[in-house]
Amino acid sequence: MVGTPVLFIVIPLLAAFLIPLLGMLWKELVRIVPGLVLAYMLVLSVNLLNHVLIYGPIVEVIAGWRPPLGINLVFSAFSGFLVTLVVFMGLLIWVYSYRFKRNVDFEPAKKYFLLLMMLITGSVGIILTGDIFNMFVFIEITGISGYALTAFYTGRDSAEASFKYLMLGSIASTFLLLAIMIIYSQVGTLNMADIASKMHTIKPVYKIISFIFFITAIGIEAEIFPLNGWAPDAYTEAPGPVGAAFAGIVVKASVYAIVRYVYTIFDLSGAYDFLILIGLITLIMAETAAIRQERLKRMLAYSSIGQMGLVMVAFGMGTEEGVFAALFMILNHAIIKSLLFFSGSYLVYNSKHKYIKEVNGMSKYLPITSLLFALGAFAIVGLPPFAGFWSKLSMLTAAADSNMLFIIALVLIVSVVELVYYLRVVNRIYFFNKEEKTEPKKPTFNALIVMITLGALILVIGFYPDAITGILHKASADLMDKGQYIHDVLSLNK
Amino acid sequence: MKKIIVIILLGTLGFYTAHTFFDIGFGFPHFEHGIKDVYLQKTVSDLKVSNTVTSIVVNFRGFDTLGEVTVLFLAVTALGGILYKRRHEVGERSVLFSASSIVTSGSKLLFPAIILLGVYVFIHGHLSPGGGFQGGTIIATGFLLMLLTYENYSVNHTVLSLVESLAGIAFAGIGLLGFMHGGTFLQNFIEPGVLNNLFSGGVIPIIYIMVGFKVGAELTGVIYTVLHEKG
Amino acid sequence: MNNTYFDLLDYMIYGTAILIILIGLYGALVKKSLIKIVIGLSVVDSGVNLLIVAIGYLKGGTAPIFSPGYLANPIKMVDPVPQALVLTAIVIGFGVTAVALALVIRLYRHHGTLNIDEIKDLKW
Amino acid sequence: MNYIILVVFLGGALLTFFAGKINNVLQDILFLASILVPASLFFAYVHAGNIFNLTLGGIHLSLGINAMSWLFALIVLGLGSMAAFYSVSFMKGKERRGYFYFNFILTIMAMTGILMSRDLVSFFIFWEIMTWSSYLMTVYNGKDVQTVGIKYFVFSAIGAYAMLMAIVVIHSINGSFMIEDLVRSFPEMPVNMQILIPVLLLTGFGVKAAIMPLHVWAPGAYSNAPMAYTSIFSGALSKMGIYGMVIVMVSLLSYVPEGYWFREVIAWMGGITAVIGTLWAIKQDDAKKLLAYSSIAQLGYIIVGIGIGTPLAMMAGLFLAVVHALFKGTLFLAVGAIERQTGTSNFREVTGLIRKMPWTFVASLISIISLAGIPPMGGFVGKWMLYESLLTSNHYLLVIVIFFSSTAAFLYCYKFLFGFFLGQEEKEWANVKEAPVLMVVPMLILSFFSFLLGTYPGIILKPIDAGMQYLGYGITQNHLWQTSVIFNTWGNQVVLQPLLYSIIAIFLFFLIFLTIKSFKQTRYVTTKDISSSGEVPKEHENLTFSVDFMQPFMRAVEPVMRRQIDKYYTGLANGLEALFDFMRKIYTGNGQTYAIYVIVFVVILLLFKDILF
Repeated sequence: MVGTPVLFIVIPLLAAFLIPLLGMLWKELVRIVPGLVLAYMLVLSVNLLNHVLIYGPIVEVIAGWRPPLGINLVFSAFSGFLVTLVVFMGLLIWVYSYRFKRNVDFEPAKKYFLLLMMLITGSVGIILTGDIFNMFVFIEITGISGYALTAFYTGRDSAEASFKYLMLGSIASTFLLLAIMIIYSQVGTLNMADIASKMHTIKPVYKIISFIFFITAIGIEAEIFPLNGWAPDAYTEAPGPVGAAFAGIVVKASVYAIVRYVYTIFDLSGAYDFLILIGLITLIMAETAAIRQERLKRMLAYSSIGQMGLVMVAFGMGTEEGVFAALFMILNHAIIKSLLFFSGSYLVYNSKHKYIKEVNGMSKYLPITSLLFALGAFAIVGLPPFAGFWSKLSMLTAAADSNMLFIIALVLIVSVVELVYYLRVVNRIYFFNKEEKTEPKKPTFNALIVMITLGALILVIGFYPDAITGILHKASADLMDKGQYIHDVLSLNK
Repeated sequence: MKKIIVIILLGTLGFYTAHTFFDIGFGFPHFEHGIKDVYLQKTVSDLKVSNTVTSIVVNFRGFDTLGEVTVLFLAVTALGGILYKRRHEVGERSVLFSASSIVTSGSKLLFPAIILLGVYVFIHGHLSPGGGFQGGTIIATGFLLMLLTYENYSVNHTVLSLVESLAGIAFAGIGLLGFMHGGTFLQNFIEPGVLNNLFSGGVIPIIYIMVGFKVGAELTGVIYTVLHEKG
Repeated sequence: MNNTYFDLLDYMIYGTAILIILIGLYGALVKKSLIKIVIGLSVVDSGVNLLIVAIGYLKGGTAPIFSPGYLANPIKMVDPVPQALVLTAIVIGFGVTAVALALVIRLYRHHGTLNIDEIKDLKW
Repeated sequence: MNYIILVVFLGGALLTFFAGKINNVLQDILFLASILVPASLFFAYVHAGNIFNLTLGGIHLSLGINAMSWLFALIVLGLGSMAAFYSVSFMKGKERRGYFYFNFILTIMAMTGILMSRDLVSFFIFWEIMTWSSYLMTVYNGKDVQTVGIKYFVFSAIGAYAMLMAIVVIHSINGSFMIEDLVRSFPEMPVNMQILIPVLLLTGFGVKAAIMPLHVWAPGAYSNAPMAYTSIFSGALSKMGIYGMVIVMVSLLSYVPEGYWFREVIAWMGGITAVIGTLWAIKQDDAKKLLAYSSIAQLGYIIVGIGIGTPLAMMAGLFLAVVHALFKGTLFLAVGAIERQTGTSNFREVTGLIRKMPWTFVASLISIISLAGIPPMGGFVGKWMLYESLLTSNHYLLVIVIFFSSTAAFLYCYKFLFGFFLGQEEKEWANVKEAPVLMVVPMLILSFFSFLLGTYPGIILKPIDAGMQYLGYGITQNHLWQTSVIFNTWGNQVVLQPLLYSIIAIFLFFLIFLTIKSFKQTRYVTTKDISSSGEVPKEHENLTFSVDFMQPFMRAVEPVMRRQIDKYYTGLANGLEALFDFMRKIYTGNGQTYAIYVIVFVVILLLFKDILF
């Protein structure tokens, strides 16, 4: 062991407080330090994950009080996998935006990197924490960073997107607090494991109402259907890497929160079916909205929402195969959708409105970016031999094992819709003539490195899924074993 | 139309919420083995902090507070980022009419008292109601008063961010020191002393003082940033 | 449940808190002005905070402070946990409100209006 | 050995792609090598015995061949090699060579992979690789990508997803992805699964085989792809659908009582496909489109044979599959050659190429004869067997349908030959040269095999026989071909041979003697020469006989043609898009509305909480 989970939170916080001071010493430090912090977090998470996969979960106590009293962090195979993924994506996003922001003034650059780092830290906190109120705090950290990053460009529409996000986020925190208080008033504790072990004593009506408030609150962040009005706007108006961060990081953390509530804390059997229901509705509404989009990033945003719906469906199966498939999809979605956001934002770099038609004929000017976008598009619709295929296969296999033929058919039909709109864009890139007004912008070296890394990952996972499935199996087994989680947290003698 | 729909929706929501909370009941303990009893007991026996709320905020759930301080910090940063203008675009404060001499001299008198009150509140956070957040807010109101009274009163931005950063670093640093001494983050590693003494509670008052500084500096920063915004 | 007598005041606090939440939500959902929406949202926050504190209340309870010369009986003390949580919630609410107001300023700067119905460039 | 072949293919594809940056000749050589080396490795080293197992992502994958897939591999690799030689010359001086070569090799690899797959997952993987690589070839020209290309991919995806659904359903029942496990357990499955699984699988295969309601992608895709590729697209790739159908029809459906209905329905769909394909082919003025529709029709015959499923019918279907690969491959290559030399493939424009491109003509002629089912070419043998099997199994109505379609096919056969090669020479095409050797030789080789199979069908009937025995046919008989009247014990035609050769003689006489004579007697006139008839032709009246000469026939069948399935699909797609457009209006852009949605969501959940949780 080289560290403990609490360092995931403390080191970035220290760095965040330090950055304004460091910026006074040497301006370049405000860019470099977040990267170093993220790199450190990645090393830490990989090490811890290795440790956890062999020796079992790490439960970290804070302030020396054993779990029902103090706050604790749980780094298990499941949360550890997600943390590693989130931090890895965060590092890539940092590398991608390292030069991206060079043309911006010092002050905004400082704030951008600080907020980006805190966005990632907040997500990591959501995943690691073992306390429902602490999770609320981290959700708010993520939220505020998200609002600010969405409004980062001083253009006309970014503030609008950010305001919508903030409005919904604010309502979300209201419901989250209500839910937390209903739970607290019944069991007198805020620790997840403790609540889970006492859940059977709560009257069902309180359970259900607090669950409804929870799902509403976190559903806003996790972009489930009627609650996701902010998402397309925010994805569209945020800077490219931030869109990737929303798709690859924030949503993942929120889905983790939903899953933790459904699988571990609440023992509502209807919650699983409910996940399937809202997942399907989200999938259908988002994918059908995506096909008619005129703006590239907006299309990607809807596609991302749809993918998360699919993840929700997989989680809703409630079987270990389902969880495995969902985690696999989360992984693939993080990689592929980030690649699409990265390459997509270069394809329409100099455009004001980011219309899809502005990607016409870009393959001649940006061959590598175009190729990577096409690779991402092929991968996300699940064509073999790319990464997306394996997750789709495992998802469908899990669904078939749960006898959900109708859902399989629905998911596959929606996949055809998805295929159509991605192919249309790829065709435009390769086979149309360039619009007169558009000016291609060559990707910077950093951006290219990041995109190629992601593309390589797609191929690696596509050709050799075993590289990742071992971890995923352990992670899904870890999530399914609710008793073990409670035992690990509550029987801590530290 | 929209209003009616919203009223119906909110009515339903309110009905269910009210029903739930009325059902939960008011004014009596709802549960038997809650953490609050342990808190009330340990704050006296282990932490020697007479204000249980403080011991919860700073020690039992100190991690929340760290996050909370971060939220404030982020809000200030976000504010700066959202309202950012290039230097030459930043305008002077617009003042409709200047304050009368009664106000100016009055606030000059009041200002040290307000600051002192704030400091008192956060220094005694572990003994009496109050604490870092409350004290910090009081300090910020002092600055607000000065900023409102004097058109060209300015706060040194560097000092503000220095205070913010150092206080934050101190908070996290104390937490890390606890990690090194006691094995867990934010561990109370200093001998707690005697209950109801000013110097009691180990690191708790120290952390709360840091929080007080940080909150004061950040709220002042927020006020300062927004005041310098022309519509 | 304590059903031996019906004490209206018992329910007043919950009722008021929920009413404040609803009023705030109404403001946020119906009012056209961005400022009013932000005010609505912070009213909601206040309502929630009141509700949280009310949950921890104990009839005839004292503040959870062990001051000298003061009957410090832990059993008669109100629940300190919701109070601690409220502290956090207030601060977070403040942060969000500050950001929201900043965004309103930005929106006004670009659109020249505070009417939310006129600020919908991003749709569909 | 099995996987090495695939690795060689894949590595070759990548090397070829990147070699284009260095040297074009190197790229050509690498391209040929990466087709030919694995192909020869396949025939030299791959036997039914060696099986390669692999566990990937927790799924057991297995590669190996059997007698049936060997037969189809013969088609794929044989035709693929010929088309590869042709492509080298065809692609000279064209852009996107690396792209073409890459996808070409990848398609061949995918098809080989499909044939090697012993489990459904690797089958599906290779199937999808085949789909997207062929899609990339369909849009190679950059023409109609948003219509034709998308249509092809959407139909392929619908098929593939139907197949995927079947695969996961099978896995949920069997717990295994192996095809043999499926075959073994299929008779014991519940009845609804016995219906669902074949329907889904047949949908998947039916798309690639362009069976009737799923055929609408084919004309566009076949004619849009480069001709060098279309020859394997139509000749080999569509046979993958046939291969799958054979497995489903024989290995699964012949063991369950519902199989009877499946067979009848599939056979009739094949018959209708044949008729519709033929009628549409007649109407075309573009050779590519004509051949595309003709491919649909020919695949219809094959499907009829497989659908009927008696030993003879199955043999007829498989034989036709081989022969179709030969002649349709040749014809597409020929059109490619003509298009390359003249720049167009429209009958209205190109005429009288017989003396300019004689070898292309010879290859086309043999293939057309084979296509039309005239002795002594391979097509005849196949059709004869098909008729015979239909008659012996009492499908008289189907015989009429097939017969109608075959007869009508003469019209477009004639049109093809006459349109390009015969007729008046025009000045515009005076300088047209014969295609390069590398293009002509593959055509001639392929057409030679068409001819050879007419006389010695036993060459290919033996592998077919082996394949069918592998599937479970003819365990009591040594040689299935003995069930047909036209063969002797060696598998060669006997009964009709005297008749055949006299027909050949007459035919050759007409072909060579009369054609040459007619040339000598022709008075060369321009198309606008008034002496051609009593009236002065108007500008738009083309005097080439290949155009619109079957007007009366078309008028007769017009009611059938008017109901294009394509229109319904387009209408459905447009309707759906309009619906989606309407649905996304739910995102009004007003933040307050979104907030109201949140409250609505909560309230709905609260109201229905007893049902939901």
